[in-house]
Amino acid sequence: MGILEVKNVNKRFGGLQALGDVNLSVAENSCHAIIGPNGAGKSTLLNVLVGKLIPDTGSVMFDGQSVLGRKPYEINQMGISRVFQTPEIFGDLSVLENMMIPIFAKRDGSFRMHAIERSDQEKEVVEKAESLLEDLNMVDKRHFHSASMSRGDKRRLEIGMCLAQSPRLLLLDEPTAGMARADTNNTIDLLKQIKDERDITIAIIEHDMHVVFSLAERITVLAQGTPLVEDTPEKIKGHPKVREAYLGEAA
Amino acid sequence: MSKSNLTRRGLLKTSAVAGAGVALPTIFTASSAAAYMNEPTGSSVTLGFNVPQSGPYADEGADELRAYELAVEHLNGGGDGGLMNTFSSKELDGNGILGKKVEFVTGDTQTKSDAARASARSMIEKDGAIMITGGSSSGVAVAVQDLCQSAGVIFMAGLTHSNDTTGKDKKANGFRHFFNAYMSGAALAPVLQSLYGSDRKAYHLTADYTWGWTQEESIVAATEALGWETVNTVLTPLAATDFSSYIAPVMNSGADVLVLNHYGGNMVNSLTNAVQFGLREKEVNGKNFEIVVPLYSRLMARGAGENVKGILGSTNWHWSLQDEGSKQFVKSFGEKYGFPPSQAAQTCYAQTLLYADACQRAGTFNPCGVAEALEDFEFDGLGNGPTLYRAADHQCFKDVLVVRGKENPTSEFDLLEVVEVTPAAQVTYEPDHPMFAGGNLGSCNPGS
Amino acid sequence: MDAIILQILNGLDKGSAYALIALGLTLIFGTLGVVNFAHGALFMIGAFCAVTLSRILNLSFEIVDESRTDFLGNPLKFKTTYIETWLGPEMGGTIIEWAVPLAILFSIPIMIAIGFIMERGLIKHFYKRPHADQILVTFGLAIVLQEIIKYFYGANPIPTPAPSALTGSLDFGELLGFQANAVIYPYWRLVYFVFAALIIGGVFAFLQFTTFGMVVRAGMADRETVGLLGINIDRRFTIMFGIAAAVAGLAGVMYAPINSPNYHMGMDFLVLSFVVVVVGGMGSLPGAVLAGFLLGILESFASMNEVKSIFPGIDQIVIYLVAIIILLTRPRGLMGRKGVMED
Amino acid sequence: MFGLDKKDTSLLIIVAALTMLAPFLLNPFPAESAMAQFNAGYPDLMQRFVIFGIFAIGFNILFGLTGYLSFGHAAFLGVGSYSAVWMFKLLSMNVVPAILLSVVVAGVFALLIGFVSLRRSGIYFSILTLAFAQMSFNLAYSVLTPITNGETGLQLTLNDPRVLGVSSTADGSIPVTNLFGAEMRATYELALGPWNFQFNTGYYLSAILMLLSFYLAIRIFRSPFGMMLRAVKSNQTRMNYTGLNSRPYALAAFVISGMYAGLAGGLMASMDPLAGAERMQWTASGEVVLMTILGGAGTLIGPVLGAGFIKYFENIFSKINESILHKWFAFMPDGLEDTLIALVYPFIGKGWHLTLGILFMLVVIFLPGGLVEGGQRIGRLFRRKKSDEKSDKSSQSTPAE
Repeated sequence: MGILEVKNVNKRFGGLQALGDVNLSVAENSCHAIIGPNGAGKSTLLNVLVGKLIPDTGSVMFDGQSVLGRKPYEINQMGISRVFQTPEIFGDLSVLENMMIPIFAKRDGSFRMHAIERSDQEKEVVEKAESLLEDLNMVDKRHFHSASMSRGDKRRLEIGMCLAQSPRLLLLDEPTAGMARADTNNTIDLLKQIKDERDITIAIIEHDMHVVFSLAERITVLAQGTPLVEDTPEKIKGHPKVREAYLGEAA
Repeated sequence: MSKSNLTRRGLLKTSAVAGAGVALPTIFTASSAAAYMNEPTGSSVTLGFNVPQSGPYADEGADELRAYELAVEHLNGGGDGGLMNTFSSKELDGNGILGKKVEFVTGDTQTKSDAARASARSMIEKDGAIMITGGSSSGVAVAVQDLCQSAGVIFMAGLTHSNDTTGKDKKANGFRHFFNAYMSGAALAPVLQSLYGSDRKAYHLTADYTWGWTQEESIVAATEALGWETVNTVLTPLAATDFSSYIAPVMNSGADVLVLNHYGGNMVNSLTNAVQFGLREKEVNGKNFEIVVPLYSRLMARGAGENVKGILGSTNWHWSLQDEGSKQFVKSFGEKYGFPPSQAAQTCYAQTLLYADACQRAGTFNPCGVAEALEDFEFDGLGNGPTLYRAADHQCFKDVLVVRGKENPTSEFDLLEVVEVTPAAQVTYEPDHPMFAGGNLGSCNPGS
Repeated sequence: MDAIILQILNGLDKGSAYALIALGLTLIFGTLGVVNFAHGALFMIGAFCAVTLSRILNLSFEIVDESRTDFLGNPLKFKTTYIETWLGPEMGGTIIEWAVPLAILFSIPIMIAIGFIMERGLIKHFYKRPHADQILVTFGLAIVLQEIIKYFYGANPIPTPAPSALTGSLDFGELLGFQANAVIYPYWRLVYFVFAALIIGGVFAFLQFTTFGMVVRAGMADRETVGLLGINIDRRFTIMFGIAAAVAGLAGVMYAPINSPNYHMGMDFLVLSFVVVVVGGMGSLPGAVLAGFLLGILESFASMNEVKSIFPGIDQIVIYLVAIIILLTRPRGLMGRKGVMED
Repeated sequence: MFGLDKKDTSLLIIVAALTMLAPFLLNPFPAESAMAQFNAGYPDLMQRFVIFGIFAIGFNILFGLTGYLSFGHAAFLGVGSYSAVWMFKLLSMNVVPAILLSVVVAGVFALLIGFVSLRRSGIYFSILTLAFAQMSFNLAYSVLTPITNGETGLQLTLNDPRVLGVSSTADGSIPVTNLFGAEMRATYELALGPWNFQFNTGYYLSAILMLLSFYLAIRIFRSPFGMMLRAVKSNQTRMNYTGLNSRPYALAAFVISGMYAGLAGGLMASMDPLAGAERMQWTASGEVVLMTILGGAGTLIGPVLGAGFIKYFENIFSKINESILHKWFAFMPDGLEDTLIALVYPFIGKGWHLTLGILFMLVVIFLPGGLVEGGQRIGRLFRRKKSDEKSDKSSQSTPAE
């Protein structure tokens, strides 16, 4: 029984079958990649997992609880954090503040009127944020206006913000899309480090095979909304169906 | 700088010290030694002219301001003396008021009660104004009158036509020279009867706020007393600009008279729309369809242009009147500004003179003394014939003019012709008339 | 039945004005992404183009008539217009009378020029600024424009009649078989409706069938891509702004005989036209037109006595009520594209 | 001090000093001098400065922090005023219950409107709030006249059934608003040579409440809650995916700013017991938007500056008339005097709107951050002259001031 169980999920958009009978099980503390050509339904699946879309049929269970019909913030409070294709950070805020917000969210829940306390005197939160920034090698940038940073730094910060919540499942949506090679490698290193150092499950949707094969322990190949095959990276690499459907196309 | 002090500018210059304020205004407080609010201690006295300078009534406000400046000039002995020559009371001598030179400050009411009160307060608190006058709507008049009552200065209302100003909202410190909706109805009714007969069906369009309602009530009462039937009364939003959807159903209602209880921009638009719909060319119930605008002003008539031709209404005063006072005022005003004065100008000029005269007669600027001098004061020579300032409600009772849009105007100011001068007796009512009931003058407040 | 037909006619007419103003507003928003609070002022300036032309045509010299006197007892000065002296009273008189329709031609170059100057001189610098800044600067501009008009023309409305051939009204009722006078409608309002329909049709045809229009439509959909194609989209957008200004101005010119123009008529229409744009869907041209007519008709129905007796004061609030309901149930407006300002 | 850091403490102290000394600072010119026209130190205007300051501070908590641009905030001010006047009419002339009720009623009203309007954001939110406020205004002006007294505005009469107090005083006038006996309108005057200063009870009550509101606003700005509000403005997607529900945060900000507006409305009614419907018109809502942006949205002191700026123009420039101009320029040769007056005249008196419109445009064009940015630029210029060598650390983010 995996921490995330997707069973018989179907989703249609008008005449288009976006997801057909998707079954997926992500084991706890593993790194599971979902790959597939464009239009295979990767993004739709991700949106179902985070509560943005509700499937027509099927169930999605996280740690034994259904996520269907819950709002994104509720699903996050259950322990799922998401990293976006283009980094979503609080651009108007400083790096340190960006880091503090998820810590507050973890501590205080989805809403709390702590309007009189001073945020810079929340010692515990500030310390935790700073130590995380230290881990990310960003502590010297803590007063930077976060929107003015490079894309790589933004991605780093976003992953850091997700980690600040100590999530049980980290969802990554093409985390290296549009990045320069050096930034991509930095991101891979960061993710590897996270995987090694923490008890965390990672589900990654990715286009870039280099990223997938450097991180994933298991891979699900999606084609036309249906899982084609699920296996270890080594097996996937040589799988004829996959070559035909995906790698062949890429080559 | 010019050496002659007789030029217009020279006069303005000397009257301009007003802006500097007077010594030690004693404001809203009992702590001062002054006998009453803003007691003038120097050689001058400051009046506050609170008129709309922005917003839709700005032109009317500008005309009021012209009249005030003319009045101040005359009070200080400048110009030709204006109506001081014809005024029945001869107390004023061109030497200011009680020997003090008259100065003035101006403010912008924006035709909003809030803004009007703010500017009145600033004139009282900052500039030490002893009297506030002006305004171009009843809402503003009632609001400012209430302020003056609590501040302890006299309010001489400008253009305000609602019954409430001297009815349910009357105040001991407030005085109105202008006529009101009841008088409009009483003056119009006999003329309507003689011109349009007693068997008419009227349809009212009424601006949906207090003034509109009192006007509608007054006109309905007066016309129903003639035997007219009121087919329908419809309220229109103040913000409406296009009245087509209110006017279109009129033809279908069986009515043969349309009464427009609108003022200002509302009136200009509703009348223009009504004429556009060809109402005036129609025949209903075998009679010519007629439109009535109970309260007319020249500025509105100008705005409606051709459309006012032949339309009946009432007004407080008109420059074509041939009595001595009117002729004198038109001459003084016309020579200074180059065009004839409006009714708003006349009422504001008269109010200033009446106030000055009352101070002179009372021998004090104390609001209580001034009020006493104004109460039940009978006078003549200001253009409206013999007039009474009634003590019971501080309303002037005088002749009311019934006017009609002129068919062949000779100039842009020559838009109305007087059909009938309804004598004061016919428009007089008891102070406790139901339309005016519910108010209480209270007692005069000198502020200290 | 006749009452309903009458209110539909009224609604179409009000709707024409709303639609024309909203059309330009949404065009500017769609192409330039600018919230233009000065758009009502453009409508007002259009109306004052009609006033100005009528004043120009009425330029006159004075003749002193000794036999009559003016209000001060001086000899009456008579005014005769130059046009009537040059072209004869008949021809001249007709031209003066047709001032409003003639002002259409007069206003187009003026409005386009004002549009160009506004866009190049001011709006251009605000493309990248937040909507709040755009609102503030265009609101300031609207105040300045209306105060300038007030300075020269006064605050009082100025009557600007339609040609006498087009005054009076048509008895629709008789045409449709109702009793006489049941459904009467002024000719000029019919003219206004037809005029509005032509302008709306013209704008749509222009955007649909010309290459220029295609580029602009593409630009509305995705500005960056079109820019990448090497097309000078900025210049085209300037022209678009000029066209939007001209549409608002023409709406104003033709509106002058319906209600005497005054300096704040633009503000009166501003809030309403924003509501129309939002109800129709930000940046959607057909939406603006549809919403304009829809709100016009609803407003007319709400002013019927039968309706007001059930909901007192409904005519005061109907437009806002409809806007609230539509925004809550259909956030992108009636015809807005998904994703445009929907966040 | 006061739980604030050094910078905020000094800002608070400066603002406190300015408001307490306002009767002196706003009356810099001797009462008889020609420049006395520019004196603003009389009770009505001073009260307006601080009351609209409160209104703008509150509006800034919503707009400056969350970015939600409400075009209907005047409705809350109006509702606050109506509640306060009703309190005067029915209960007591003491301002405390009136102000409390106006804050509560405005808060409830804001909760209702905010709950519905916050279902949308961006320009749609603005139009929703505008629609609600215009509906309130239109109804208050007409159908709701029994409650609002329509066009004239709700005012006190001699027949009010005041439960704790008298309907009319012994000398037959309406009792005045007071704070446990201290009359709001009481003014003490101080004449120092040619100068004349006015100290008004109502002003000091409003000023103290303004300082409290300002202090509370600083605390909110610096709190985790304030950080969340800025997060709402910055990126709602990230916020939702960080486990935070942005809706109640925005709603809380909306209600708080609605209560600030209610406080301002209640104070206005306490200073001058009349509540006019125009207070709720969209132009009044637009005015507070302009105040905030003009002063500097998202900054602490900006909205107060913007409020003062606009109210000063409205009350001082509109009162300058032609004869005052003649007096000013009297020392010049005639021709020059006339020319100058002809040049200046369109911008003062009845032309004050024109001046205001031009200033809006100038500020937005040249000072995108509002008056606060203007102040910062001047300050920077000053500092740069002082210490040229010191490196500029402008790449670091400066927290909102």
